[in-house]
Amino acid sequence: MAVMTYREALNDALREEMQRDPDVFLMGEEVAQYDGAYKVSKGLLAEFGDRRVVDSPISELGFGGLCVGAAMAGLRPVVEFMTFNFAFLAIDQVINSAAKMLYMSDGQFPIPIVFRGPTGAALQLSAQHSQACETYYAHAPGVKLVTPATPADAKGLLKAAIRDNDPVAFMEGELLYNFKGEVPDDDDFVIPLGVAELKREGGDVSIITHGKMVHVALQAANKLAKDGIDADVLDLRSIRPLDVDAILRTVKKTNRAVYVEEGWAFVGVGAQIVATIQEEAFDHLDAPVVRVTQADVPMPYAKNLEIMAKPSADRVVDACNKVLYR
Amino acid sequence: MAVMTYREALNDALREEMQRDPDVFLMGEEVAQYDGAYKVSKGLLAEFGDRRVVDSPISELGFGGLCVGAAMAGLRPVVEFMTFNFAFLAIDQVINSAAKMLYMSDGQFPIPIVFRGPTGAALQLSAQHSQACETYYAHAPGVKLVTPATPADAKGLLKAAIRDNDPVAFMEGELLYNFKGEVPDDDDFVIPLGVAELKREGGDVSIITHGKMVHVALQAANKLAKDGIDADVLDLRSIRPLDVDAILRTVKKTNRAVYVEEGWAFVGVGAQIVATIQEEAFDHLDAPVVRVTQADVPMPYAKNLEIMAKPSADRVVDACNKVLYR
Amino acid sequence: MAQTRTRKGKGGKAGSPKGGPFDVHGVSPELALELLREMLKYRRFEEKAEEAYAIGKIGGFCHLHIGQEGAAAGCIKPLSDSDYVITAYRDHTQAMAKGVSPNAVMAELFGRAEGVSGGKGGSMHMFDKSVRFMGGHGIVGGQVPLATGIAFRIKYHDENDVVVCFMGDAAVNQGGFHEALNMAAIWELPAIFVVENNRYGMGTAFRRVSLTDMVEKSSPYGIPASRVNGQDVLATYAHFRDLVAEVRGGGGPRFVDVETYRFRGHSMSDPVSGTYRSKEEVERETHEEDPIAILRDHLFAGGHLDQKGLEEMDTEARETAQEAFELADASPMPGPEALYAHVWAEINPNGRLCFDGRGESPWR
Amino acid sequence: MAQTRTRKGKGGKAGSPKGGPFDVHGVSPELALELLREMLKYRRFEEKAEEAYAIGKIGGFCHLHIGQEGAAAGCIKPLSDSDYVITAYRDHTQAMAKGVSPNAVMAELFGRAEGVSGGKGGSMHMFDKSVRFMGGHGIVGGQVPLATGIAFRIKYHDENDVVVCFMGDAAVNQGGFHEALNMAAIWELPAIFVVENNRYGMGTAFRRVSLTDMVEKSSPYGIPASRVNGQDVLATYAHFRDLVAEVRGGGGPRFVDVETYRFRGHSMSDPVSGTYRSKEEVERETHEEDPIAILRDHLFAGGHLDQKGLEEMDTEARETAQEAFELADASPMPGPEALYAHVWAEINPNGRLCFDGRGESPWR
Ligand SMILES: Cc1ncc(C[n+]2csc(CCOP(=O)(O)OP(=O)(O)O)c2C)c(N)n1
Ligand SMILES: Cc1ncc(C[n+]2csc(CCOP(=O)(O)OP(=O)(O)O)c2C)c(N)n1
Ligand SMILES: [Mg+2]
Ligand SMILES: [Mg+2]
Repeated sequence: MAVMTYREALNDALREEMQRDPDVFLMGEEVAQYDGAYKVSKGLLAEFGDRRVVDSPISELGFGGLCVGAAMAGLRPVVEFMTFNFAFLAIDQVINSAAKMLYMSDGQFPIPIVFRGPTGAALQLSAQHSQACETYYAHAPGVKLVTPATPADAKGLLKAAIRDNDPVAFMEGELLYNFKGEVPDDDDFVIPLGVAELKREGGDVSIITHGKMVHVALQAANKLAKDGIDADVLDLRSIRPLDVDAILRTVKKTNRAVYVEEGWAFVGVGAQIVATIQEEAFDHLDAPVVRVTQADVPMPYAKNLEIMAKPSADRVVDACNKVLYR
Repeated sequence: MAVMTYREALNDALREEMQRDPDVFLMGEEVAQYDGAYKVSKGLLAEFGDRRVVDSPISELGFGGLCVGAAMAGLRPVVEFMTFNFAFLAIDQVINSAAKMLYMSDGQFPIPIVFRGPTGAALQLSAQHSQACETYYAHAPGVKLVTPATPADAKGLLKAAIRDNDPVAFMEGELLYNFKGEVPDDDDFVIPLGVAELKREGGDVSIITHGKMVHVALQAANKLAKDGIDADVLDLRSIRPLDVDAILRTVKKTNRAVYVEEGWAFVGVGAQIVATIQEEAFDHLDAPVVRVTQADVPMPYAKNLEIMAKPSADRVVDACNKVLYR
Repeated sequence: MAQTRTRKGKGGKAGSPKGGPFDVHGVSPELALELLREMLKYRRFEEKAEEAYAIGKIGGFCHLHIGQEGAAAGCIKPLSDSDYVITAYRDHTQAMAKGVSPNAVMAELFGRAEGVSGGKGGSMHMFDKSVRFMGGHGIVGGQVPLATGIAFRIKYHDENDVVVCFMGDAAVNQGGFHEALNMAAIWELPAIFVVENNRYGMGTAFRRVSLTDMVEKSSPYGIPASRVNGQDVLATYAHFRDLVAEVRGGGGPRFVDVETYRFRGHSMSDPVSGTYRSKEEVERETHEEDPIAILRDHLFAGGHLDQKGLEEMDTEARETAQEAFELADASPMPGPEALYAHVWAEINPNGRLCFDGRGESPWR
Repeated sequence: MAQTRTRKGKGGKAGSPKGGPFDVHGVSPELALELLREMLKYRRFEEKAEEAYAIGKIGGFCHLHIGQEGAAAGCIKPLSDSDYVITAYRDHTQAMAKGVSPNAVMAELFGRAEGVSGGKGGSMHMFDKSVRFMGGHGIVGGQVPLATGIAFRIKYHDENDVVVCFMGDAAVNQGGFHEALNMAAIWELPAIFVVENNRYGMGTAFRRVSLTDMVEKSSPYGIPASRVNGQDVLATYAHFRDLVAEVRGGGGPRFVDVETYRFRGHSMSDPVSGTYRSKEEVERETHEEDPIAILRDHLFAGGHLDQKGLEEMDTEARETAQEAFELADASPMPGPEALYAHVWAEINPNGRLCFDGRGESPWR
């Protein structure tokens, strides 16, 4: 096991997959000469050259669509969106081309592409740069959605996403890039999509979450532990495919669940998880599932307001107490 | 009361609001000289001239954004998207500009704009022309979402949407345009946003829905009636604002609910309604809420497959039986 | 078909200067006959589709190519099998020109299992990987970035192919067109961007949504532009033969304004003439600018074809269309298992992919 | 500031031909002094913001305008109060040039209640309706359709105003730019589209993402383009004075390439030089092409200013910046009620608008 940052883990995954398969290439703004806006692609231009590490103009719709076309023709593109906030410009090509192509063509054109980049808020980037975008990529069949929370997951899941033959939206976190953790040394360390991970084992309440919020959930669990409450913390790791079994397992054990989500509640990923739980574990619930999310407002700039807007460990603790009727 | 089509009702609403307020204008593809791709704007060019009824190039991002800018500067644009399927190209301006402008500017720039057009499937238009787009417009705070099912609602809600000072996504149905119904003659017939309508009163089960599916729900209710089951049919009419009270009223009465939605289930509007119900009426539910939705596939072209893919009255009946444990 | 006159004042290589059109364009009479045969095949096919639509065998939107056959035949003929073609929703004849059988196209229109897209795409979404026909795309302009990506692949693997990307005149007002052309230019990709300029995007005349000529549209990208009379299939063929050679040789992308005219309404629900173009205009164009009649007259004049030969050819075209109709009609509907097939390219053994609660999907 | 040399070979009206810059550009020495005063104000303000950022008073992304002051001063000075300005995220000095007080801009940077956007917008989202400063937009190119809509409103009401829309050189590769310019052209809207061409979009040199010159970018729309040396504020001012008069007179839109250079990194986290531009290049430009130094030298040479006058002016500018810093620092944080304020323009008495389950919103 090596200890490395989430950024390094992503970089490793990209490098290894590019070494492994000459059809894998990386395109995006500033990925090559600048080594990546967030340095995720550091050193890749030097290693693979500008044929395979390609700086694009600021044309999200264009290069998003270009890479879908390249995938139709057999390449395996990795598209870096500087953040998913800018990918609203490209979403037509993600939904109308990438997600639907295989089906419309009766199986002739798989689209093995990864769209990756940070989602959600960093620090004080304000409304247009801080949106969590999961909902927009989870809804349509044909696109997978992966949200790694740790360096090991970043590496193992990115490798799986690149090898996958379907379009994958791969959502990282700007605030996670410097996060350190252990990563297996294995060059072939792949984490299959659709396997949730129980990050913490407890029996009193299930905190279910994905992405950056895993860390908030773990903080909350630690606080709860001091108070004698032992929480399961389940990291979904991918939203499609969704590890429904793992969700049901923890809920059936604790009979109480809280969903923690970085973005907005209304038609958020959490709404779907709540729906799934009540559809499939209705009789096991001792309390309604409570969601902890961003305040239902565009992200404000001011430091104090931003802190108020974001989900916090304290809010998760409160939610757990609520479902425990404490 | 006059009997008119949904199309005529929309046309009336546009005409009356344009007569009432000289700052209201209509822009979109084919809205003027062609009288509208679906003839919703018939006669408006003749009456108001090309200053106020404006044919745009096929530039959804551009004219969507142009109209947001016009709203910043005090006009009240009505944008026609030929269908919301094409509005993926414009969604950046809807989410990043329209929805966030008021907040980012600390209240200085309200965006009184209506984005309207059909959502969902018509007949055999295949994957890229048949998507129900509600999820994409419901998630972000700052945008209202309205889905009229009848001519009266089409008129009263469109008038309300145009008078509203927030951005409103107003989703119609191609298959509804010829649908006839009674519409009050009142020139000032406005239906406030956020008021659901109980379209049918019954006590055994609640069928909750919006848009085109209201008619499927009513069909299902008729079938159930023959079988001795008396269903409430609640048409939400708007998704944001959401008439939570009306939802809770019917659920607390029947203790069983089915949500019917034209689009996909995963992170669909129904997921949010389920979440809301279980959060606020947990103890009143005698069965999990069941959702009836499109098959989780892009819409196929073939007639038989399309029929299979769409939600149907029979599926709604089955769902009702399921929540009634019959 | 009506008598023809050569389109005037349109630049390009149109017209019949001395030496005759075959010499001028370096097209052999045999090839010219072949082009005529193909255009007739497309015409009769589309007419048959029109008929089938009228009696409810075809549903949804259906955009005919009648009047524009010169573009399909002339632009695609110079390509080799391994070259790629991609287009918008008005795609039936381009598909056939690239090698898809009329039977498979008609079956697709009928929504049948033997359709080229298994009945799941329909009129707007013909796909055939085996002949490198890359669709069939319904979002105006959406195919332009895709084409650029296909060209990217060709260059990535240092292959010798080219991609021809068709679009309508209205597509140049889509931002994605501009973004894609710019990338094709800076990376010198082997793509030919072809506007089938029929002067109208649905009911909107091009001159109402553009102050400049079509050939100006690629200038900010430094992509050489040209114009050709698409109703003159010999000129069109020759123009593309030369362009394809340039692009295949590494000359970078090209942009071509192929001037043409749509003889039918935008789709089956749009009247042929009315609010946006006059009956007279349509009649004049149909009368004077029919690509089939123009070529026929050339061939008659050069003594390469006579009335009898034409009639034989036409009969053959009609038979092909009729056979396509009959086979399509006899083809089975897609089976119910097709509903959930090919939503995903792979089964992930872990986790659930399908969420409609129906329990019928293979992707549980 | 360093010694200056006039930028060469850049076309436009730059340079100091005989007659002196004031005569050539028809700019009075008084106005020139005023332009210098403003540019100095912007420079000292941005330096103060840099300082404040370094000590953590400002958060998020912060894009300084240092080096580009000529564009803010020269392009905006010719406007009247009722004209509109809109720009991207590099917006501090344009806001001040349009009339926003430095105090309100600095307070916004600090995220305070007295900020021009109440502390909710931050560096990238300055808005001031009262002076028709329309923001402050963070999506590259996003402001271009918005500007076109503002121009649409002006024409709709037959008003006499114009809108000036700033953007960076990278924004012209966004599809929305092209769509918007086309509409501005066909509808003859009173908009001036201004590229602050500092040669780089973040780390990407313009020449790497465009084969053609900036002035080619409006040609497919038939919008007249021009170029001016933005480091020569007198030339820039004169150029915009003339353009504004043309556009106000109903002349339709214009496109202008304002050549400039960014003396700092793209944002506070980007080094001034490094991977994409050399230290030498930055030093040369900073040394030779400082708009403040260039104008100072003109004024010195014409005898309209001496060292003492300059120092007084500079002291004033520094004091303004310092005052802005102090007031911002003393300004309160937004109150907790601000979190839910202005999400919606109206309370709908029926139905719920807010769904975070926190029970704190006025929009229940
Ligand atoms: C993005 C988008 N907007 C609108 C439409 C609806 N639509 C379909 S075809 C068409 C006109 C296109 O005209 P043109 O590009 O000239 O092609 P033609 O039909 O003449 O071949 C329109 C507006 C669409 N399919 N996609
Ligand atoms: C659509 C979009 N893509 C990417 C970004 C990230 N980004 C912010 S500024 C910038 C460079 C823009 O350069 P330019 O337009 O030249 O303006 P300058 O910063 O030089 O003033 C990029 C890529 C963004 N904000 N929006
Ligand atoms: Mg056309
Ligand atoms: Mg720049």
